[in-house]
Amino acid sequence: MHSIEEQFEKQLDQALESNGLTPLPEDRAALLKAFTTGREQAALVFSVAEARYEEPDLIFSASLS
Amino acid sequence: MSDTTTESTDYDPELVVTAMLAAARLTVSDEEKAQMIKDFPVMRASADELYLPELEFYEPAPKFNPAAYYPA
Amino acid sequence: MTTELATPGEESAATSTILTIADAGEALRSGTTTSVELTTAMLEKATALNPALGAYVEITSDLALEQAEAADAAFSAGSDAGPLQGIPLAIKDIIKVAGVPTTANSRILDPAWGGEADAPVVARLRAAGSVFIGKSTTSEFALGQPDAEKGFPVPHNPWDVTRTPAGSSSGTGVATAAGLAFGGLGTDTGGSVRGPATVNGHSGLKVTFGRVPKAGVVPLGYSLDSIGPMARSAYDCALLLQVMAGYDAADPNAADVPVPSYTAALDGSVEGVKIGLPIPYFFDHDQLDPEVRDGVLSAVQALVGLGATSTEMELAHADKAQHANALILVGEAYAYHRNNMVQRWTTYGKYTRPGLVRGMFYTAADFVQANRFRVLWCEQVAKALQTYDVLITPSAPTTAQVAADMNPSQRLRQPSYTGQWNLSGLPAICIPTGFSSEGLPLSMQIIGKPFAEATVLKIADAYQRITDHHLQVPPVDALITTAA
Amino acid sequence: MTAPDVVAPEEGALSSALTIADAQTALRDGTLTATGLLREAYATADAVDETLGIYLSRFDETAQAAAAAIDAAFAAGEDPGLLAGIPLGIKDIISTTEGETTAQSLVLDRAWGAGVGDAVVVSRLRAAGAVITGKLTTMEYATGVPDPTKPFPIPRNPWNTDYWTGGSSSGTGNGVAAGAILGGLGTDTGGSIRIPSAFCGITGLKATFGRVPKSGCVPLGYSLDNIGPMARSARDCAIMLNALAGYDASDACAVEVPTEDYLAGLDGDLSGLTIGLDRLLGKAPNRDPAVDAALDAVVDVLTGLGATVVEVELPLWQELNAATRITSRSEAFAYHAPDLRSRWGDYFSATRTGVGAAIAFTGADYVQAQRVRRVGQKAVAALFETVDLIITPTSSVAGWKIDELDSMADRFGSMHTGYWNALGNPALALPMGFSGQPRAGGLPLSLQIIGRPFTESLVLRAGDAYQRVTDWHLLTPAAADRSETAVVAS
Repeated sequence: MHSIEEQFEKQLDQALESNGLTPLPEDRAALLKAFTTGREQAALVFSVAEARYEEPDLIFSASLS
Repeated sequence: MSDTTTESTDYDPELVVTAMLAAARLTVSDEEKAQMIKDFPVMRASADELYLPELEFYEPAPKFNPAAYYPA
Repeated sequence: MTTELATPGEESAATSTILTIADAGEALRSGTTTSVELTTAMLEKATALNPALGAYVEITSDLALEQAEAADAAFSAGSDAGPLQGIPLAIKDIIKVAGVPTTANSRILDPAWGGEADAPVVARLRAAGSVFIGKSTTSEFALGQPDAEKGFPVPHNPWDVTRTPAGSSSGTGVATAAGLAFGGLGTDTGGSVRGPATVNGHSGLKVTFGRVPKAGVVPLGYSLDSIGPMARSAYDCALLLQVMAGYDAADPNAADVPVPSYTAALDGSVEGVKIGLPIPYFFDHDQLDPEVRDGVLSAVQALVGLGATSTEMELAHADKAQHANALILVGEAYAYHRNNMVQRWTTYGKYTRPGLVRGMFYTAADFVQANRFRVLWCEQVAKALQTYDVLITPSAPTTAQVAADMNPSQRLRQPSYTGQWNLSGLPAICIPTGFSSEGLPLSMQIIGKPFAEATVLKIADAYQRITDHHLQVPPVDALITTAA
Repeated sequence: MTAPDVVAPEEGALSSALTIADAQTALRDGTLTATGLLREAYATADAVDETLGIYLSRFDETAQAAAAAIDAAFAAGEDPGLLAGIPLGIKDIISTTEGETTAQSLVLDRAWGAGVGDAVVVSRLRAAGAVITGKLTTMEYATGVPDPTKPFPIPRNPWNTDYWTGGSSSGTGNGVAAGAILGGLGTDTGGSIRIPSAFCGITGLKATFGRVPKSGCVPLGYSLDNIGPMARSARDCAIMLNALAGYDASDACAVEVPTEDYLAGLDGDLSGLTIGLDRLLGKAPNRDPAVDAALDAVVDVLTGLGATVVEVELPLWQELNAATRITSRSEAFAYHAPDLRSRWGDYFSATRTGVGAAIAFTGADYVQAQRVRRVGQKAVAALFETVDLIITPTSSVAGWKIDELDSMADRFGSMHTGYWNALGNPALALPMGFSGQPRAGGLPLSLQIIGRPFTESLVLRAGDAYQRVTDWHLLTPAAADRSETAVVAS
């Protein structure tokens, strides 16, 4: 079973590829750290029970001024 | 164009879809995954084509209103 | 489950020839029929035809008869709440009706969802004295095709039961076309009011974003959803919209814009109306059925004959606008469904899952970028609508497809003419323009400026005063399976 | 590191700061001329810019011409505006007609700024008589940290030049602290006005989202960005806000809420106000104990001014901070995607890896972050039913050493500012003491005051009231000592 870090590395590599990004080797550590933190932040916002039936805060208006 | 054409891509859709499903913690059937692998390049292309140069200084349409929920 | 009911054929002649809300209103006030009589006939027909047509998740007979009796009592007491009093309607089963469970055609939705009270739009219909025949079938959570294995009635096109009734407001469309209600509510996020109107041969209006409050409605696309009237005629849609429209604080997206008198605007005249026909993509796509295109062009000629002018023009990036709408839709939908998709994947229908999961495959930046593109599209259409009063396009590239041939991946690769107007939040009505050589309904779409529902309805009504495609009724009696 | 004795410094040597309010008076009673004031400002810059990294470009000629015109107007008995003759700097992601706008990046097309000319906020400052002295350092595209491999200055903290100014309005922070300018514009998407104000010991205001038009500014987070004033004092920020605030159709996010005279409310009286304090203990990976000592002193001062201070706990602290990060990274990636793909290496390391990390987020994650923002908005609005203002430390640490910045340690967790970008409330950062001794390597500490949307007057009143009875905002680092050549009045 891959460790969590290895899984994140694989996900990072695929995400970089499908988004057309080619980072420098020196950026890898920082990117992986930020990517992992990002995944945790995404899980965190989905843990908010009160958001279950809440609307997003960005409102679209059809009559653009 | 039928739903089985696979687009040429500079990435491997199978690896990308597998990684994304794992990241999203989703377990899907084999044929569902197979269809996702065929569909991903079409989705990726339809997203990429929205990055039009003339949009460089466009703001997104939906707006944030900080004063909502405060008595006027 | 069918109960011993008199076969609908024996219903009184009066009720079977009343087709529209306007006609029913007259009949109710002239005493030639009562709401109870209309309602009973429709309840029987709906029950008898549900196995074949699958219009309703639940037929609310007791509630309907109670409302019908109240309406008749009000009439006899001389109190008239307006054109919808006593009118049987279908309510899409993602909209909350007090005392009636909402399923969203899914085994996922928490039965406690929606609380106790009516959704504001339903409360308005109730206060106007209308009758609720039942909760009509919908695509699961308003997305994708039905999965029979989930045990809900499967909606079928009453013109050809092997054909799709489209979605996601399938049940309301089927009920309206087959006469199992005089019309009702649908929701439209990428074409879900207009699709069923197109293939079932009736009128369906997607309103301006914010025109009708969408509190109490299970969301699909937060910045795209709209609740719209579905009925045989544009005039009937105007009668419904008059009650539905208007600000409600419960919906943060509701627009505080005054509501005009829609029926007053339906003067039958299109004198001087300027129509724009965006040719690229909408009229020249290789997957566009020529019969559909010709149906639209002849309808436009009819309007020109009434004094309108039509000009060919173009809207750049129309295909991208459709893709941007789909991208925003699934991003917003997946946020709502993400926890359930992770924990209860197979509880969703097999055709719902592939559509919903796409929200996970696009990146957040793609979602933001689609909303930047959205401004470019809105600016372009707004500019065009300074020159033209309305745009007219085909409602869809083809007539009703054979249901068995359809799959979610097709939608990614086919042209579509409805999402562009959710992306820009504009009012758009689809009305019948005739029938194809295979006897399937043809349709056209009229798009107007924000909050210009009156203009869109006026042009549709003017066309329907000189044609009767919207009054054709599919031959459904043969589909009734007498009680086992 | 023992907790310092938190006491106002002895009079004299340290508190020689010149505020905008002081200069306004001096320019009108003849003790100062605009030309003299500008000469003094540029003299200070000449002396310290090399070490501090304040400017990216200077507009000496146009500034001197503007100052001369102001002096002529005064001489003719006119009053050319509430900021007449005041030397102000502009963060270099906001466009001006003079010079180039670089966003401190090799990537930004220099033609963009030329095409825009003056951003709305810049033309408003000019109309109020301000003298625009030049473009101030920022983080690249207002995000990340300095990158020594790129041809741009490293902004250093004037109180201790081993330390970073904080960002991203870095040059505005150390420029005001060192006295090279009397005030300036910063931008704030996750704290970029309030953090450099905190680390450099000055006052900075992130107003309500939509209060100050942000057209003519390179975007970072579309639904988070704010342009705002940075100066010595809350009063000075109020003077600048009077010129900056107000709707403009060129900014789709600007709101049509009437503005007010933000000076009128600064009466020093906080009686009857209830202020909720959240010490944010345990929220940061590390905490400087001097912060808690300073907060205790703040409570005493505010109580002395008539306010009632109660302890509160801000709702959804981690979740709203996550929502801000997801939102700003995703919105920035949409803007930068084409350039990140084609010229990744041209970006600063921290900018590209920070913005590039947005690929971790799906569209649904972004939408969910907006749903959490609304839940937070409702919860904080409910909290504001019980209090009139909220105060917290601006940061749990007094800053970082420049050479500690390379690793992507989670600095965001130590800075308590991004929460308020998710919600859009107005938030003022002002000095509340020191960690260590001023001018002996010690670093400023900062208090954050937050109000309900569009209550900038109340927030500024509290800040000004505090600053009437304390001197922290008037302390100046050695860099600010007037060089001998400066002539006060000519």
